[in-house]
Amino acid sequence: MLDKNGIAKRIAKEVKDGYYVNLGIGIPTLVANFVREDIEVEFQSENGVLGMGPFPYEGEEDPDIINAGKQTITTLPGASFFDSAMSFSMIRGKHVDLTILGAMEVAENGDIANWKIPGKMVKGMGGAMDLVASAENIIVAMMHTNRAGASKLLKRCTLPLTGVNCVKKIVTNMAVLEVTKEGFKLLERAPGVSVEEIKDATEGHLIVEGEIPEMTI
Amino acid sequence: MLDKNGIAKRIAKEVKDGYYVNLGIGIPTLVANFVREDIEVEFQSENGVLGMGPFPYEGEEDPDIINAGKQTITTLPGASFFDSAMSFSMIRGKHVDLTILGAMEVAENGDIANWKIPGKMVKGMGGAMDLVASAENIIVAMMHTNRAGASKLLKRCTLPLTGVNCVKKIVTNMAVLEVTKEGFKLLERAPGVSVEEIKDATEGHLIVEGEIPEMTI
Amino acid sequence: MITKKVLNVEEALQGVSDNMTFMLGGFGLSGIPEKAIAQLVKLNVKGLTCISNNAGVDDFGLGLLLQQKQIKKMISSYVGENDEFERQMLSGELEVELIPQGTLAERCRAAQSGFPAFYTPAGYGTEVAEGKEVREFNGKMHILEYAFKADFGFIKAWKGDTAGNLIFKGTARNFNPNMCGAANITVAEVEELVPAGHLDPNQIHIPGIFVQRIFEGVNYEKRIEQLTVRQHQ
Amino acid sequence: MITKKVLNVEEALQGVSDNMTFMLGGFGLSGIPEKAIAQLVKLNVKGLTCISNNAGVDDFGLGLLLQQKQIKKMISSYVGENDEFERQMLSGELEVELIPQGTLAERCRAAQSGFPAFYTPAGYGTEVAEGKEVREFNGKMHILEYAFKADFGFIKAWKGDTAGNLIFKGTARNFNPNMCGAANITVAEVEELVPAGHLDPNQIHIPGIFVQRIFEGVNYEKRIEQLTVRQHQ
Repeated sequence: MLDKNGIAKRIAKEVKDGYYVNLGIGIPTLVANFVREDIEVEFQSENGVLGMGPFPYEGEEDPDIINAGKQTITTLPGASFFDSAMSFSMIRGKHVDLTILGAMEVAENGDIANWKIPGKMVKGMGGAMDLVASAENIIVAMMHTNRAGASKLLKRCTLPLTGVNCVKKIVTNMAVLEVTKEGFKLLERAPGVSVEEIKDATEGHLIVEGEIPEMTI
Repeated sequence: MLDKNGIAKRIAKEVKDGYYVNLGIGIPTLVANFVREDIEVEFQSENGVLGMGPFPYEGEEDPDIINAGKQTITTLPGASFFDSAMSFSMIRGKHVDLTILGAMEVAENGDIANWKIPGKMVKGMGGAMDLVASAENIIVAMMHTNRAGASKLLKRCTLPLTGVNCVKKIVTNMAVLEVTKEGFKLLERAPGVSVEEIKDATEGHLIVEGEIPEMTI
Repeated sequence: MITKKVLNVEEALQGVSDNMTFMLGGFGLSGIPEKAIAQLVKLNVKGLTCISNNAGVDDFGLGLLLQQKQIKKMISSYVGENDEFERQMLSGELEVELIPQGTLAERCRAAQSGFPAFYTPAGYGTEVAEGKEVREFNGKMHILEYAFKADFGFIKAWKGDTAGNLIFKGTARNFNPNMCGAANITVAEVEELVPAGHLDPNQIHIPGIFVQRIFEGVNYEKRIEQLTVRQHQ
Repeated sequence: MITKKVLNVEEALQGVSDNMTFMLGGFGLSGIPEKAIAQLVKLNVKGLTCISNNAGVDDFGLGLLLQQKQIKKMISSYVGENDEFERQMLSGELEVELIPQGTLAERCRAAQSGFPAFYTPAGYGTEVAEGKEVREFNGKMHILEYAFKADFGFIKAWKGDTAGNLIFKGTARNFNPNMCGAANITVAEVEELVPAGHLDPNQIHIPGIFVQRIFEGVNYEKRIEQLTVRQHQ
């Protein structure tokens, strides 16, 4: 079973040389810490920066340089700033190669719900709906089940949707899964997790073909 | 009867303090020479400059600084450069206050034809269709009749249109006319030109109400 | 050169009245029109509709207007770092329309650029698409979204000149350029206002034609919402 | 940092072949991708569709491709400062699609930004609107225009860095920024190529994400089409 850092580490392996990547808040943010150092990757934040670097040293923070999580950041050589319309031109125009975001629920057809729980205070979708509607490659980082133990990989989402038929891959604390036309295809097991356990934790249709390797991180 | 400079001079009186103005090629270009010096006006050229100045001194021309007529120009303090999409945002978004352009024909309903003569080499509409479709205030600078003496102010245009119902005012060598729902309303006569002569030179419906003053330039 | 300079925030906000619709630049608390917001608090205009990506925090940004119950409706992509906002929203005092961030930006740009409407894939199949026209292009579903209409746009830039030309800094740029010229009257406040001719015409982000009034603000607070730092090793 | 630098124009144009569609920046002869055009002449690829505001003059710009009869179709807003163009057009050898200049710019920007189509008032009621969808918004008629699709975009910028970031100069900017990222592969040529980090991130006109290949050209001719000067008094 993986912890949050483990999920981020596994997702980092999906980040390829030359990728422009947009990271959502939560576990996705951690992915930046684990990307191989011998490849070139640039992080885009939808509030208007490409080429994000690490947090600033204390005292060097600039209120005019933040990420979409409103955190103070730095930029790396080759960075650029731009307006919101251009930022979403990058996203909608499929110039960003990979989007990694969290989810409350994912359905076996690739639908995702991650912005609203009816009856609770709704903060909004931010850029998530634009990201999931446009990105060619969307990886969801999430826990396989909720705190009550119920599956978050469903036949159909029960919460209001963020986007339809869009999720390509899911990395959970238990498994790596690909979203196919037939359902969730199990690709890898987390260390120490059995296929049976993954089956039990997956409400949506799970496809298990042949031997399922344990993931290496 | 006015010459081209006279037409430009008369149109210059329509340019008000604080106006952003787009000038077409031909007579409209001359208007810049006659705008009152005590008012502030900025000239936009659709290839991407606001705040155009006079031609450069010999030897100071810059191939990277031209107007939409491809002429070398200078810029004035407060000028800016921008891309073509933003340039037409200014035009389509009605931020440019006044467009002055030439025409082959204008119809009594405000239609204009100025880009194509069937059977002849067609160079294209350039930015004219965007300008006439969007501008709130369009003044046409033209000769009242063609070389054969036929009227260019028609019931309906015979040439392919550049835009429909868009011309607000026309200044010719013979008269100033407003385009109204009822037709061409005669506002002013050129020096030495009679109402009768204007009637004869106008094929479209001409509205003459009361005494028509001679224009002052 | 056409002059856009006004003397102060009071002059800049002349004509503002109850029940108007405003656009306000900023992302979180970065690049917000601090001075215009302070003046709106002072004027205490009510029944406002505010188009702004976020709604500030309790004691800064649009939160200040919320405290005085000046806002009738918020149009945003992400809100609620703000207790008073939450209280008013849950009690039904405050109307909230949540829209995707890219749609928000483009509805501003469409208004600026004279496009009445556009098709975007964002929100298709979600409640955002409810009641909206849906259309397929290239095998993908899109929804039709409309240009915003607003009375005033309040913009915060870094530098500006008396011709209204603007330069933004860092991510404080965000929605500000897209809102210029998108409302009937665009009011820009800048940290440094210079005479026309002092900015490089090549490096202007927003030409003055999109700005009606410009003034220099002093003592910007520029509050940081999420201070994140790393330690020297 | 992702590197976009290629060694030379030969490498930059790898993959170019017959019957492709290209976008080429420039207004008149200002801001045209001189080096890419010269290489296209050398490669002598045929059957090209070129999206470019103008078509050059007889012995410069796209006129050089016309001399070799490499162009099958031109999509432009204004053409014909060019005898060979006129000859080929009138003889029917060359297909020409004339479209309004603002529509040309926005069809590029739509492709860059992932918008499939947009409504514009330009051309309504004219032959440009023939066969196109017409729709009324706010009492005004608009026509539906579609995003361009192209194989290569050839861009000329002033300065660039190895990350592909671009800065343009004066009115040589024109269509160039709008065409970046609008074709499958965007090739930028610059007068000065600097290492990443040497350009101010705040002053970049086009971020490198929109550019796939960048190289430095030498000895730009930058011909003036209409030299107009005034005399010292």
